[in-house]
Amino acid sequence: MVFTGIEILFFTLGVMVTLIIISLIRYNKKYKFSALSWALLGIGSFLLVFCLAWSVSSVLEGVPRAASMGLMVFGIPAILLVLTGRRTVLKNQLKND
Amino acid sequence: MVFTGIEILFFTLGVMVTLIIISLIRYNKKYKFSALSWALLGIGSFLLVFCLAWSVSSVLEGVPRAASMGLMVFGIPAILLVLTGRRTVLKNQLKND
Amino acid sequence: MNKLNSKNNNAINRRNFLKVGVAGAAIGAISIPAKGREKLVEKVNKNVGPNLIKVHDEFPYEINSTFKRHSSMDLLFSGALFGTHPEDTDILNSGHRFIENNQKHDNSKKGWDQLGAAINAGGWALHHAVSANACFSQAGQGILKWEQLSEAEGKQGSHSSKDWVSDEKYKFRDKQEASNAIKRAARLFGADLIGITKRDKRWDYTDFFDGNLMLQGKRDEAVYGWEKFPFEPKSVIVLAFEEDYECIAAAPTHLGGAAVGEGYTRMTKVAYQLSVMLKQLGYMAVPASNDVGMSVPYAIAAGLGEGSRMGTLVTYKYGPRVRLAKVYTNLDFVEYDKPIEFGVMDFCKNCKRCADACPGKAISFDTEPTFEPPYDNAWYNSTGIKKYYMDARKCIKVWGDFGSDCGSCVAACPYNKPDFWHHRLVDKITKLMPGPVHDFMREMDIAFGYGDVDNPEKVDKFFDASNRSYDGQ
Amino acid sequence: MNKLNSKNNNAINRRNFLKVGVAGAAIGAISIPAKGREKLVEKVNKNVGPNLIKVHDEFPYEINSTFKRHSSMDLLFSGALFGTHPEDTDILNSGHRFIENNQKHDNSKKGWDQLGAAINAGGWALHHAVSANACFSQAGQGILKWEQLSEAEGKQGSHSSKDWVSDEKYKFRDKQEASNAIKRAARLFGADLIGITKRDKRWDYTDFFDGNLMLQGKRDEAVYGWEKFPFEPKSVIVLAFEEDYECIAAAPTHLGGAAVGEGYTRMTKVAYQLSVMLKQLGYMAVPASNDVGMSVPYAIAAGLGEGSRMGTLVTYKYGPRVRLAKVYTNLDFVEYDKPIEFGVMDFCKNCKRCADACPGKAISFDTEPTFEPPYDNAWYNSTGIKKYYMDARKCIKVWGDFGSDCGSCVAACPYNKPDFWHHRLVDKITKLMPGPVHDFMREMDIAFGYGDVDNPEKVDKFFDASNRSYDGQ
Repeated sequence: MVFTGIEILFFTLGVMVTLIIISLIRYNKKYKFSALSWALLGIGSFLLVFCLAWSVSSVLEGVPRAASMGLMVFGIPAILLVLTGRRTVLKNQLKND
Repeated sequence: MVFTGIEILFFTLGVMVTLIIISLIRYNKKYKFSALSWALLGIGSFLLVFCLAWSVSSVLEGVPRAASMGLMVFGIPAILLVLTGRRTVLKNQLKND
Repeated sequence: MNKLNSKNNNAINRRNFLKVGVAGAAIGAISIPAKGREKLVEKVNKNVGPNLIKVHDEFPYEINSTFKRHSSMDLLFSGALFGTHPEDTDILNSGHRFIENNQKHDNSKKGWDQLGAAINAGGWALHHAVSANACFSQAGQGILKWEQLSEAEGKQGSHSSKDWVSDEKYKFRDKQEASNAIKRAARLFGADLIGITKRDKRWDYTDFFDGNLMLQGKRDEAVYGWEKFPFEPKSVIVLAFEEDYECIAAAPTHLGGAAVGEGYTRMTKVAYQLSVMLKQLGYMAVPASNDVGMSVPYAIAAGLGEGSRMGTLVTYKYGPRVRLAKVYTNLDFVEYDKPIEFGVMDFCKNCKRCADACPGKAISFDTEPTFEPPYDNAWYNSTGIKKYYMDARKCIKVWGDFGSDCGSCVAACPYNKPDFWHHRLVDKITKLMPGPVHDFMREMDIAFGYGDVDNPEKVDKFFDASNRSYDGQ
Repeated sequence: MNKLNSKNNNAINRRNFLKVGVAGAAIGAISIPAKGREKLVEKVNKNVGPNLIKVHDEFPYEINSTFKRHSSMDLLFSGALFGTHPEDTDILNSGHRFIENNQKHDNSKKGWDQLGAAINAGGWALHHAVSANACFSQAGQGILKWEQLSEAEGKQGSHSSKDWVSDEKYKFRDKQEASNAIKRAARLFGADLIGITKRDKRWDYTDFFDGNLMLQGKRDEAVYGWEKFPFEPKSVIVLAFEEDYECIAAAPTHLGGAAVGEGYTRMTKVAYQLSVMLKQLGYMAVPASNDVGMSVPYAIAAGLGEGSRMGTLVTYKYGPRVRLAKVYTNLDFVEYDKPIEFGVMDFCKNCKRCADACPGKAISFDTEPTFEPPYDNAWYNSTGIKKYYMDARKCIKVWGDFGSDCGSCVAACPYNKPDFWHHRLVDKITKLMPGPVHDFMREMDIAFGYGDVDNPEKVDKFFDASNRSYDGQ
């Protein structure tokens, strides 16, 4: 193999972080996030990326339990935060309409 | 240090690649690249990223000469390709106007 | 013997901490490989990174008036294997059972079978061949000999290993160069961590004994003091050797023992090689394994790590998964290292995973460290240092049952992790958090599946070839 | 002795090659850590990755009818140090000058000063202490002894190192398990690469000699044959040990010699440990360094790498920067490895950097390998194998001048790189490209600053502590 697992992981993380930041900026233009939305979506996205990073690293070090726990502990709150964030955005949107 | 040099490098590469691809897509929408422009800009961008990756890696392994040679050997053609690509795009644009 | 007196250059500052990553990334993003950039990264790391690490000028643990230097006669192994405390039949029995059971294996139990025992024997083989009882703290064993031949004597014999003291003394340009050269050589020979500290009589044994004479009952002839030591030591080079993660994870089994044995083999190997290097530079040197002095306080003094509940050294990079060796020398023109603190003893207060994991319940559950062992007849403990006292009597009993080194405490310790970014991150966060959070982190560590002991799956994992390359592809 | 007969499962296919990266990334991007995913990555790698690597069923180099097995008497060191070819005063002189100059240093020359010499001595110290002349291909030295004690004999003595053959033979479930266990143990003991191959008499020396008797002129008494070997070997476990990159980069100096010495020390250490493990499993085992048989063909047969212009093994991961040891055993219930080819011998045709770098001009500049050495009186070469023949006479002359191992060829080789992704990538690309491109790549390697020898800056780089951590932080 030319690239190690860790190298591929960090490259992927770079791609993800960039895409997430660009999406957030773009949707903010369209929907004008409130401070709450920013907080929820920002923390949620960060957790999502962290969850991926943690779980893949745990697989690479060969501790599958740490990987699945990582998915639960970081992934579930991440998804909840992002979904709640999304709802605050849409609610705000409805109000504005 | 929490993150090693290689980890930071590959994360940065991920960010760069994403930004470059998004920019290319966006400018293509605006300027409608010819096949030649695509080739020049695509190869140029790839070389640019490769140049960064190579040179930082050479610094990390402690061979500064390989780093500066990398800048010359990959960086100069990369910049030339991108600039030429840019010119073909603008020329094309002029013609279309 | 004074209270700790440490230069507190420890500004716990989360913003600073985050800066490391950001600065590193920003610098990484600049592609020009000028030397200035390297220096910059280095500078940022020096100024920001170690803020999480407290540097002490003096030995960092309190020592009170009850402190007494320890004798070789009062070491656990001395009692268990050489009968220096013949009244303590408890410990003698454990020692005998250890020797007996060490010859056995049980093919019905993973990791305790003939294969595990064979790997265990392989791990120890070189140590036993060249320094036999050094592991039991016997001084001057095999190639760990005290002899300091002169150049003339050395060249007369067929000492192709150049184990003599050169007439010409090499002059280092400055102390830093001397330390760098010694450390780089030790790294080449296979030491994973290296620190250098002043010789400190507090950590040296008051006297030594000849195990064979002791076993023959010639107690008076057996004991000897520092007058036999060939020179006045000025510095002690402390070496730490990483033990195999997967072996230790399989503790307690013969595989855990194999990692320990391999550690002892390396200790002997590298300490000997480094002593030859120093002798060839014209300085006297005595390589030491568990003998001559206590390795843990020396390692703490040399900046290799902190003490811990289980009594072992906990290093920054490998946690407690290390073994220690020393080289005593009369070279004193070296830059000494300083003790460091990065949160271990603090974390130990709440964690207690080693104490939970110990099959012999030998490790204290007390929250705070003490100056005295909290149990009786503990002649094998050096007292008067504020630390957690482990009951070696219970520990050796388990070794007797197993016929192998146990290592469960090391396997259970949350500081024992492979070298991955997420563990490095958690270690940093640990240091930043107050006590109650440590409780939570301990529970998370368990929930995430780290540090469970006596788990036969870990034996399979050790042998599993699927994520390993033996031909380098 | 037949022509190479290789299963060509080598479809050089760039698209496939790129797939590895893409598949890896795609799989990496899926975060669920199910076991199936690991297996998938493994499968993708197995099916796609090694397409750049040709696997042979037989020994991959042509052997013609002039091939003859080699005798220990006809090894360069035997002539240079023990006078097995007393008529060859050239080589005897070089040997004597080597021994003489090995005691010297020159404080005016970086890397050749007392510090370098001391580190060199440290590197070799353990090898010399426990296996003295094994580096000069003397068999049965010190702990590399041929003795196979029975369990009863072993337990009678004070053989705490368990260096006896167990009465109980451990039964492995299958051959793959046996190979995995042996390789994992060897890795634990410190071998970097491990391959297992059938014992092949072609690579074993026809006879051996006792160096001391030879030096006393008792030629007839000194020589002995395989009748003294304690068992009929069935398998040979080949071990490769990485040498320190920065030491070798500083070649030729005492630091280069130190890396070699450290390599020999590890060879002895690990081969001995592995032999004890095999004995404890109930099998006979003899650990060997340069002795008993030729290491390079055995390593090629065991799939550890290819031959090269300079005559050393070139491995996939470390290039030529390795040393080799062997363990002979009568265990044959193991999965054997197969020879691999990844483009080295092909690249060697054009590269010739080792030949350029050699201070003694001992390395051939011929484009194609030959069956015979292209120079006279080369009793030290085994002939009849299609390879590049190095003129050991010129090589040892340089060693005599230096009083140390040279290593310039290894330092100059483009396959000698630290383990970074861009070198791994270049290696892959090298294999994909035809000859003329290799010329260009060689020039680029020079232009990029790799592999220059006799450069005092590399000595500073070795000692430079600024990018190194000795305390694990």
